[in-house]
Amino acid sequence: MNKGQLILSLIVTVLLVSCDSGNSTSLSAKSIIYCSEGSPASFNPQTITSGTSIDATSNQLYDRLLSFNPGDNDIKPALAKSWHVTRDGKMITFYLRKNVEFHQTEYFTPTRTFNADDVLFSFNRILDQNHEFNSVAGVQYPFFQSVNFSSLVYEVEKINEYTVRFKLNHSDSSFLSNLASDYSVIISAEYGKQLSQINLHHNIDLLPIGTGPFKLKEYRAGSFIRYYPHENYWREKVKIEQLIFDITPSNTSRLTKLLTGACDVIAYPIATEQIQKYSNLTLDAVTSLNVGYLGFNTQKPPFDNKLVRKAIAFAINKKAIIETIYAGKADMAKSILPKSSWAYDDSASEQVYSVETARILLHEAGYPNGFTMNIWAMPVQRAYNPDALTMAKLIQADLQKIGITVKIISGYEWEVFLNMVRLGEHQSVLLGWSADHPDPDNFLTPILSCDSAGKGSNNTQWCNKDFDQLLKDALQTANINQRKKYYAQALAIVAEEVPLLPIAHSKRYQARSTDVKGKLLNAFGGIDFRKVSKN
Amino acid sequence: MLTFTLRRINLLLITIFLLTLVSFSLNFLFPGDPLVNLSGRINPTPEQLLILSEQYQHNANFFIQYWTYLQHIFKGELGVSMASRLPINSEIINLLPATIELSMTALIIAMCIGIPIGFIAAINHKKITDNIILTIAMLGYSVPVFWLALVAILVFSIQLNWLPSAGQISLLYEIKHVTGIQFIDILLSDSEYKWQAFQNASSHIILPACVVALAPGTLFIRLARTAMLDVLETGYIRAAKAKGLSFTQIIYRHAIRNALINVIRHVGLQFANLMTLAMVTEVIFNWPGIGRWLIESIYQRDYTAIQAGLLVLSSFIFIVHILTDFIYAALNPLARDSKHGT
Amino acid sequence: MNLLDIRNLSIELQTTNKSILAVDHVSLSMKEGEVRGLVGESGSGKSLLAQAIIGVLDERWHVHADRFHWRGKDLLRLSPEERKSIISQDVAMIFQEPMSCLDPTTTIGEQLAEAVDTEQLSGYFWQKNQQRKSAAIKLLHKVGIKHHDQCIKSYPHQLTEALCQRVMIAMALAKRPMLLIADEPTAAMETTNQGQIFRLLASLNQLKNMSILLISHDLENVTHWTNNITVMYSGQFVEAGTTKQIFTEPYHPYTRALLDSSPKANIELSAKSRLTTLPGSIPILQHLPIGCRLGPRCPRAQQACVKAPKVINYHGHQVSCHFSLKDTY
Amino acid sequence: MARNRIYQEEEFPSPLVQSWHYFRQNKVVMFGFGSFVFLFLLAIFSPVLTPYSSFENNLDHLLVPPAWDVNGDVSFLLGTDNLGRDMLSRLMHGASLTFGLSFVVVIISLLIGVFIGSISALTTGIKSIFLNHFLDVILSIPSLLLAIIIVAILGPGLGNTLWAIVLVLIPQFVHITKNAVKDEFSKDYVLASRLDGANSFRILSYSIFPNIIEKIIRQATLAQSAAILDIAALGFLGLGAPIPLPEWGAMLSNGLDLFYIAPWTVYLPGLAILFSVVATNLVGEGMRHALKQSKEN
Repeated sequence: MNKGQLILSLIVTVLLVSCDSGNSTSLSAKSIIYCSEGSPASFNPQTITSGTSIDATSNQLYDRLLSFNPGDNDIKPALAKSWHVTRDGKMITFYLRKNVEFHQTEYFTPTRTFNADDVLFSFNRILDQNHEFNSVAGVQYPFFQSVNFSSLVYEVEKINEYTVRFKLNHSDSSFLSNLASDYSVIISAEYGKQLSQINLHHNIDLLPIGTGPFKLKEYRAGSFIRYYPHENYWREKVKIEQLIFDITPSNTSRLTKLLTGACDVIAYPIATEQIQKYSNLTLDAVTSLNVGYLGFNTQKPPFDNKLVRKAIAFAINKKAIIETIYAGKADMAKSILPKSSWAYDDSASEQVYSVETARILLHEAGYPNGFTMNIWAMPVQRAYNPDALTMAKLIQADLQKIGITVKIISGYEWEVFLNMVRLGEHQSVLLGWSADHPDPDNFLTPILSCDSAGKGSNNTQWCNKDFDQLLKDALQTANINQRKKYYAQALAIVAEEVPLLPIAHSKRYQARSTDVKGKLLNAFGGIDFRKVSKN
Repeated sequence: MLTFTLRRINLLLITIFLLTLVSFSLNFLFPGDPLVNLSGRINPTPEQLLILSEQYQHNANFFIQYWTYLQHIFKGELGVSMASRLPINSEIINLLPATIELSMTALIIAMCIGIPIGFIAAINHKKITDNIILTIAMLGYSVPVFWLALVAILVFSIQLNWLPSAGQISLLYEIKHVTGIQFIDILLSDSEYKWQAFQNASSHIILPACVVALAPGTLFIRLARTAMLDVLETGYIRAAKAKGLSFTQIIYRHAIRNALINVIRHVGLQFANLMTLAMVTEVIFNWPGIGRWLIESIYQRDYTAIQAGLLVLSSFIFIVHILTDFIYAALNPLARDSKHGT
Repeated sequence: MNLLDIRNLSIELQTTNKSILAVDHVSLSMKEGEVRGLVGESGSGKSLLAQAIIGVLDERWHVHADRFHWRGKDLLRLSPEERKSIISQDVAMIFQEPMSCLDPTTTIGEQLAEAVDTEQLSGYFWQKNQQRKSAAIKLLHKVGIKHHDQCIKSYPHQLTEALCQRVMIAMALAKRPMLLIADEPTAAMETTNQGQIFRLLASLNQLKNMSILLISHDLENVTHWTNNITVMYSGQFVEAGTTKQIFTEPYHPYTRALLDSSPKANIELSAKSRLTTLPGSIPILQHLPIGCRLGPRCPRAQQACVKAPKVINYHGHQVSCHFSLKDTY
Repeated sequence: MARNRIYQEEEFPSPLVQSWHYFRQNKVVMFGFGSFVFLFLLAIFSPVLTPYSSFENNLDHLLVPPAWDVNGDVSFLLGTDNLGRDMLSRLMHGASLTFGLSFVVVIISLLIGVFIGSISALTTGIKSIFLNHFLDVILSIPSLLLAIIIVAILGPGLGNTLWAIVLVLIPQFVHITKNAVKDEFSKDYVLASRLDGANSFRILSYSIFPNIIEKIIRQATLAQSAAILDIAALGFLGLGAPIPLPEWGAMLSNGLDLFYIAPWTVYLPGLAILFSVVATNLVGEGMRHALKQSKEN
């Protein structure tokens, strides 16, 4: 009877499950599963800004010419052995490392090692509008656009096989930091040539080839990424045999997976106090330069009116938000810049919470009876905003007091969300910014400059010429005190115009099983699995 | 049997026709421009729209549009997903097998456990066993499935640490995607960890499948109980008793078969219910199936995906429906010959 | 010796709040080779009585009897299992609607083969299937079905009602029973088929000396085929005697009324006159009158009828009535 | 001749009263019925009864566990959620959203469904074939999926969810009414009144509806338990009630992130849903049983 067979096979299955042999532990001992919070939009950090994509790609697949020293955030050599900056700051020469191998994968086999051609290819793709890879599949370079890279760099010149020179139009004090940031990765010119021959240009961002410690084995959209170690990596060899990104957008699922051992490391854990109670788990925290803010779409009414924005700024109880959302562990943001930035200005006046002032301002703005607005709450956890939805609910309750009805919009997938916000679908949005390098310019330029409005990371669509000019001036001087002054002025404009309301600066958290050894989090940019190991 | 088959195939065709009609009309019902929805892009270029308009005969009359839509469907072109920018048919081919795997396992669990329990309840009619079984059944189909899933995870994954809480298989195992049905793929693969992978996949399916199976299982208990009670009251059971067959003989030879046939008639209807549960369960258990994908598509307002998902899922349910009809007919001589299908 | 001897058998229906005496102290006896008719209106408890004899009532029904002897053995002293095995060995029953008494999902052949007694077969187990099959075919021949091949492969719904009844009889014959209980075997049949079935039963009685208890609501029809008749009304025993006694000299007013209501039996009936009938109808189980249940309808009822009458035996002609018609003849 | 009444006087109560008589006998069913009435009253009067506002954030009392916990606070009997809102008040308010609205939904779909169903039972030919197939198709689509599609068309939100569920439930009522009416129509008493010259409408309203009303009520209880589960499921998936509303499913999904710190935010709404569905099912079950019994006798 076939029912009997069914029952029998079920029993066999159950038996098989129960007598789990020890062999699988050896497999898990050689692998790291990282539960990430979202899918990468692209495998090339040049083309993205989202931290999720950076986490998944930048440090794993690629190297940059320069890197940051983990201790003091100084710039140190990476693919460039050394470099030289002319006195006027307009010419920078990089001397490249030899015998650096690119990934060998199912889709590409390199015939030569890394050289100046790769550097030229990587940067000309961004700089040269007519480069064949410039607008493959409609990509943009939001980070580079936001720092105005193409108007800064006049030319990238190949001196010899292992020497390149960047010629700048004007000096820029954040230039080296930008090259050390997660976005300025080096991709393979040879791979580009191969793709252009078979006319599959768009694969350059989907099937990545880099020099980094891992290479892509398999990616299933929305599900997982599997990396294998790069056998011929130029630095210290990787100690694990597999690195898997398990894409788990749900906060609870990530924690559950950590607790059940399905993940070794998870991004942005919830219930952090709870995690500390488990002896086999550790909670890592790293001070990260970031800001979480409520951005207004200054192109859409009623937020084209400065007074409305100000009214809302007064109406929001930031202290309650810090207590509720960050469990009191974050700094309340006075301005965009966090305390740890050298340009931080303590003397700036603090935004006070005053429902009365808010009402008056709203009255002045011509909305005595309030209005209806939407808040787009980011769907993922980030250090600067661990729970945007709840934050939106708090703001909803706050604004109710001054007669504003808030609709909360959430549920979009992260990349779609960013895309929609970039297109200006929102009226206001809860977002934030994590610095890619310690230079204060990396805060102000990407999120508020005219150049990044609408295409980069400036989601307020705000464009203020005076503000932009101050930022430009600050970049062209190397004098720290002078720069501080410029930034203070710029921040004063922001405080007056309120294109966004900074809310908090917080640490970045991560939880992992105690089996996992090695440093994973950097102060800047994404997670790094290069040195990780497991017992 | 031939007429029966023809009738069923006829029914299937009509239903699929109606389904495509419903799905096609969604084009006009969904918010936004149908062409933009089809393009799979949030802001498609005018050239792309022009090409699409050409492809789907967008300026022609309703019938021609529908005809082109049908042609596209039969070519397997279901459009491009707005969220992932991948062609939807390839996504569905990737995801549907996982859903089939989960729902079929759940169906088997529900039937293998629910039906015998229902029979036991019927045999012990109006005794304590019957009452206990009925109470459990009542609770079983009242539990909201998402809550049950959460509690199951908390108990079996977190506290007891018996079973994994998410996914189809531990990602440690690298199994090549061939059929999409994990167990078959594992058997086809040549990984050295094949058997560990098999065990791992089995342990992963138990919890979600049981969660999905609970409500249909309890319904099967009730169906089987009623069917068995009805059968036990029939003349042929009395005749069999008069023949001198023992109680167990009667149950095994006559009662079970007849009661089972009546239960199987309802399996098709239950399957739609089961799929609903599977959709929600997939979300909670991170099961890489079509239900989770469909719900995420709604978050993304990915209308093309919703449309295609609806079409594929309902056709699948209907095909299962028809298949159970065939099984019913194969088991029941009465249904085979009747001129008018049930 | 009596084949079957039952004294004062009662059947009670247990419902949630009360119990209903559906069959009230009925006695019945059968001799070997006898064909006895059990007659009464629908709902008079004939089928219940038959099912109680064969032991197929479910647990809602409670059966008591003062005496229940089968071929001299007191069945009441045996355990239910032993009783069941004896009864099922020697007694067979065919039911009212043959179609519904055959498993619709099993072929006739299988059901017949199942009824064949294992003890009648010799040989090894692999031969048994074949033997069962040939036994089944023989049984079909016995009941006059010649095209056994087709019949064996058929499902019940593919056969006619009369054929099904033959199959039922064949099945009943499989055990070679001493007693065959036929519960309205021709209930829903054409007259021609009815005749066939009755003739088949009669020939079985003559050739195999098989006793038959023929249950029917049609007194007049039964008289052609039976030696003796027992009449029941509303779960109570009314009258028993030879067919001739019952037909010509009924002692009980009810039997009289039954005969009077039949035009054939009532030979003196003048043309175009009314048939005599009893007023009212058979009471429903929930509201049974006390004492003689015919009381409210009986033309001869008197005060004494509120007590149940005793059975009086006049040379084998038993009647249960306070005011029997014996003296009127 | 004056006849004595020999049988006890038979009192034949109307079918509904008779069913109620049988219904009342089962204690478990009566418990379910009591709970049902309780929920119904709660749904109506919850705005008056709630001890706190179910929207107001109380940031001084975040995640207070239920009163029986060591850290619990008696003034928040069932604890508070991550915004300091009283769980008890929210659950009570949720009763009028999840349970109360499901009731409204069922009533609306019942009226529409019975209307269409009785009309379609009277039609024959190609129209009825088309309708049959169309119903089959709709019934073969899982109700939640269908509701999801309709929500996708109308856009998320509580009102749209309700319309979606109404639309999903209608075919079930149409189906059951149509079959019941057709069954009744083939019975002899209908033929008799037809021979008396009654028209179809009259037969429907005077002869058929009183006889099928119980079937429809039973279907309504089934539909209501399905509606509760669907409203909650859509709320859980974030497609139903908008954010501050304490719909039970939405509350549950809100509690999801607090699963490990504040499990009561997940348990309590789940139990509330379970309780209301069990109560509804018990009522339906009792009704089915009562119907069966009154038919048997």
